Amino acid sequence: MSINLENIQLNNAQIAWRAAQDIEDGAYVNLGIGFPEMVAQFQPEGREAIFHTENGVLGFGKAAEAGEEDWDLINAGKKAVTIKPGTAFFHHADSFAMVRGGHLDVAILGAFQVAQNGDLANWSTGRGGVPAVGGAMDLVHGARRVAVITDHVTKKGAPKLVDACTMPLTGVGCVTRVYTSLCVVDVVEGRFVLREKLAAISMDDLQSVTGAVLHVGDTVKDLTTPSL
Amino acid sequence: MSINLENIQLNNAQIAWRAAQDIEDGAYVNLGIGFPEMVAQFQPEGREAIFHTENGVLGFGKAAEAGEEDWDLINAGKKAVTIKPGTAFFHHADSFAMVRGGHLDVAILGAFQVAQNGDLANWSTGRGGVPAVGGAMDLVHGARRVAVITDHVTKKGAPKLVDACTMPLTGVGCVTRVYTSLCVVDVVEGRFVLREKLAAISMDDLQSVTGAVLHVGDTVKDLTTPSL
Amino acid sequence: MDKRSASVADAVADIPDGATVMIGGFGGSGAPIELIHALILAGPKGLTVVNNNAGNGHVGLAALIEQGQVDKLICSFPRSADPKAFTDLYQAGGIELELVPQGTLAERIRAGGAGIPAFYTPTSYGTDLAKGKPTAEFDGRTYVQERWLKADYALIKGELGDPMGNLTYRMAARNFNPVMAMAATRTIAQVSRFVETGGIEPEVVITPGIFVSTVVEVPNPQQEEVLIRQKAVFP
Amino acid sequence: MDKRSASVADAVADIPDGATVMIGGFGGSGAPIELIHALILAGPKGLTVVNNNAGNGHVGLAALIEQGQVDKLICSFPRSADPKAFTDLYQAGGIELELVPQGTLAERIRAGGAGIPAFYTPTSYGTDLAKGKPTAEFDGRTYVQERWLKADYALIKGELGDPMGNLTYRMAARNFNPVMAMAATRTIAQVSRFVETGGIEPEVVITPGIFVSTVVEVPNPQQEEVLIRQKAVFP
Repeated sequence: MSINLENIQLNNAQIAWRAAQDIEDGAYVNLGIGFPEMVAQFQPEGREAIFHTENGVLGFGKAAEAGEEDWDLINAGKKAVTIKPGTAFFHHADSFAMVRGGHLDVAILGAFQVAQNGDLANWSTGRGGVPAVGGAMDLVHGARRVAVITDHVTKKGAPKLVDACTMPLTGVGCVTRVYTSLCVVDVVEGRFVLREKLAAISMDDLQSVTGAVLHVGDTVKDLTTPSL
Repeated sequence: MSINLENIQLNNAQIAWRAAQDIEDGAYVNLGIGFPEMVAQFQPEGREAIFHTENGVLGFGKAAEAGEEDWDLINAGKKAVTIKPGTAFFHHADSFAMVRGGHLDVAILGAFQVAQNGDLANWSTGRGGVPAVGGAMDLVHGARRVAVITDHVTKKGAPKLVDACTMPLTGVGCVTRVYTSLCVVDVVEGRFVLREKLAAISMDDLQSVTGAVLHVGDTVKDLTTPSL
Repeated sequence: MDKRSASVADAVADIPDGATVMIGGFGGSGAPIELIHALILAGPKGLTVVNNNAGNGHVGLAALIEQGQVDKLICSFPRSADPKAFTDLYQAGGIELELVPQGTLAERIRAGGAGIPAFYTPTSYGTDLAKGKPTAEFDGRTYVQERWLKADYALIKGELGDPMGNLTYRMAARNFNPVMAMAATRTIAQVSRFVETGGIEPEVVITPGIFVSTVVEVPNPQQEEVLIRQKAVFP
Repeated sequence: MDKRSASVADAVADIPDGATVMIGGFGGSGAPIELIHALILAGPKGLTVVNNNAGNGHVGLAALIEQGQVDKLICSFPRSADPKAFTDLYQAGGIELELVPQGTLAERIRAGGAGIPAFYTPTSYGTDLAKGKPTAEFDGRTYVQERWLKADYALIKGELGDPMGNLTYRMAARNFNPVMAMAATRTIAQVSRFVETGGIEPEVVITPGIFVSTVVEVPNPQQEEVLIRQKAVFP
């Protein structure tokens, strides 16, 4: 790799911010545990998203303050949350009926790898240890839009956008959009189509850190975010 | 038929009374619409049965008094009922989860025909008109005991306990006990086993109005009921 | 977020010819009479209707059928005190009937809402209603495969409704309403009373708002059973 | 009818070696800690446990595993802050793991309770977790066939319980508890407060008593999450 991404790439907060800009007013949204939870912090002013969590809460509020936690009121990441007017509780089968039944507008997940046909690998490194899947395999078939937020390459510099996943799959052909630390890419008919990229990186350099062909859409916008 | 059943056979109230005697304390019970609903009137003193109705009520009380009906609180026969302490409401899918999931102890249904292997025909005469099935096909696979209450023969004198049903089936091999106007019969391994009969009818006469062989169990008790 | 609609007429205005419409209720209990009557006035034709019954008298679903708006009915029990509207049309070959056991109907609707394309049930095995359906054996017993049921619209009746679409139901009027809300692309709920967001305790919500598109307030709703006893005719 | 039991010890006393036991909760939320601890003291071995997780720290399910009472775990997410009890045993080959996607786990349990022996789901299609499972195509999309999941016992945690076994739950502590109540031959519920029959409004009942065998009152129940932060160890 000839370029130093460190100096130009977005940080996690900026990736999350960018993903949050696409969540429309009134959307029902599930954020995967860990990094994707950060998206909730960047909900644009004047838009209301209703957040769903697998363990049976719809329309929950902010994270609970330290010392104020009620451990009967947690999200799928086992973090204490709060209720707000309009919150509803329901059991696990009803919760995944919402997911599997296609009632969510957006799910935002992390990824180890995303393939150009929309295959996602995000649950198992395939390297042994104790496997754990949680709700990831359900979520990828649940929402109308399944978005991924991720660094563009691994810590070792390997591309996370690939021709075909080499790690164990979470779902087949499920991802519709990827927000990386360098660009925004849609999955369209088995191809990655570039929608936005940082101005600081050239097309050639971006392609060089991507494991599959990046097709160029009608226009490629500059990917811009605030400093976060 | 050499005998006149009119003079000896039980009336509907007496058949219902007899069926009610077998409902154990604490049993969850579904009574089919029409004649079987009468069983609830004869619940033995000191025993509590919890009645289920397909449209989403468990533990309902007596029929509503005329003029006091609330038509949002009905049973599967569309008759107004009442609540009592401990009543629960739930939706139709949960209601049939109770049925199909084997959570009921007893279902009591009417019949056109019952075959010696436990096949039941009670939903369609097969003669055209508008077909209607309701919850009968679910109930016959739902309860641990599926009992039938019925006149022993049709109005025209044809046996209702038969070798094999000739009318459209409601369920296969589902009936466990039949209470008729003349006797009580269990279905055991593809055979009718007689448990009780009216003292006023001989074995031969009973067999002559029955369309399948009545096997005699260890003992055949007298079928006795109060005057009702 | 505000899913409230000003009138039942507005709420049903975009239901097109040929739509599949689930209608909640069991007999008159939980039947959204005002929404059905608004649908009659709106006038779409060629509807497929999913309901447990086939209507009664000359109001509600019976009236919708009587107006010739329904091409096909999917139900478990098309019998009632006065099912004349349906029976006459059915016997004249003017309406298609898909008869489904009641528990299978409820489960097919729930499956539609829950993203389960097919399931196996013991119900109807060995009967005429299982003809042509795949069967499979599990643990030595044979079961019938049934498909999910979905709709373009659901018309349902709740008790309380808030702007987010959270709903409660009154007593046994709950019946098919919550599962139909899950299975339709657009669910339109009439409620007896609007409450503000937060006016329904989170533990008491029966239908979370995610399943509801539109809520319209109909205070003191009519009861089909009462209308029928009054020999009411609509329109 | 009175399903109340005097103590958690009495409530779990007849659970035998080799039983399949569903345990409610999602992490510490809704986990019936006192019932699990009573089960540890009762001592049955060779259990198959169904839970979303594999326990955390040295209390509750983690302690049950640590005591060597669990031969097999059916769960979706055997990871936690401190999953040492399970991880050590698993890596030593001392416990069997059946990993199930969370929504499939919930649906399999509900299917067990609802008498649905098998169903199709899009979840896990094309992944390692679908290996060996039948698939079928519906409307041009391929789905995986999953089987129901039942248990001999369910240990669950409610908020209010009445003598008939009607239950409510507290906030997100509901999670797997109501579906597990449906899927077990015997369901044992600890509740934070007994109320008299009729003390729960019929519309507010979440688990109707038909799904519950035994109710035991545990006022001020312990919270697994709090115990773990206190580094509690049981027994």
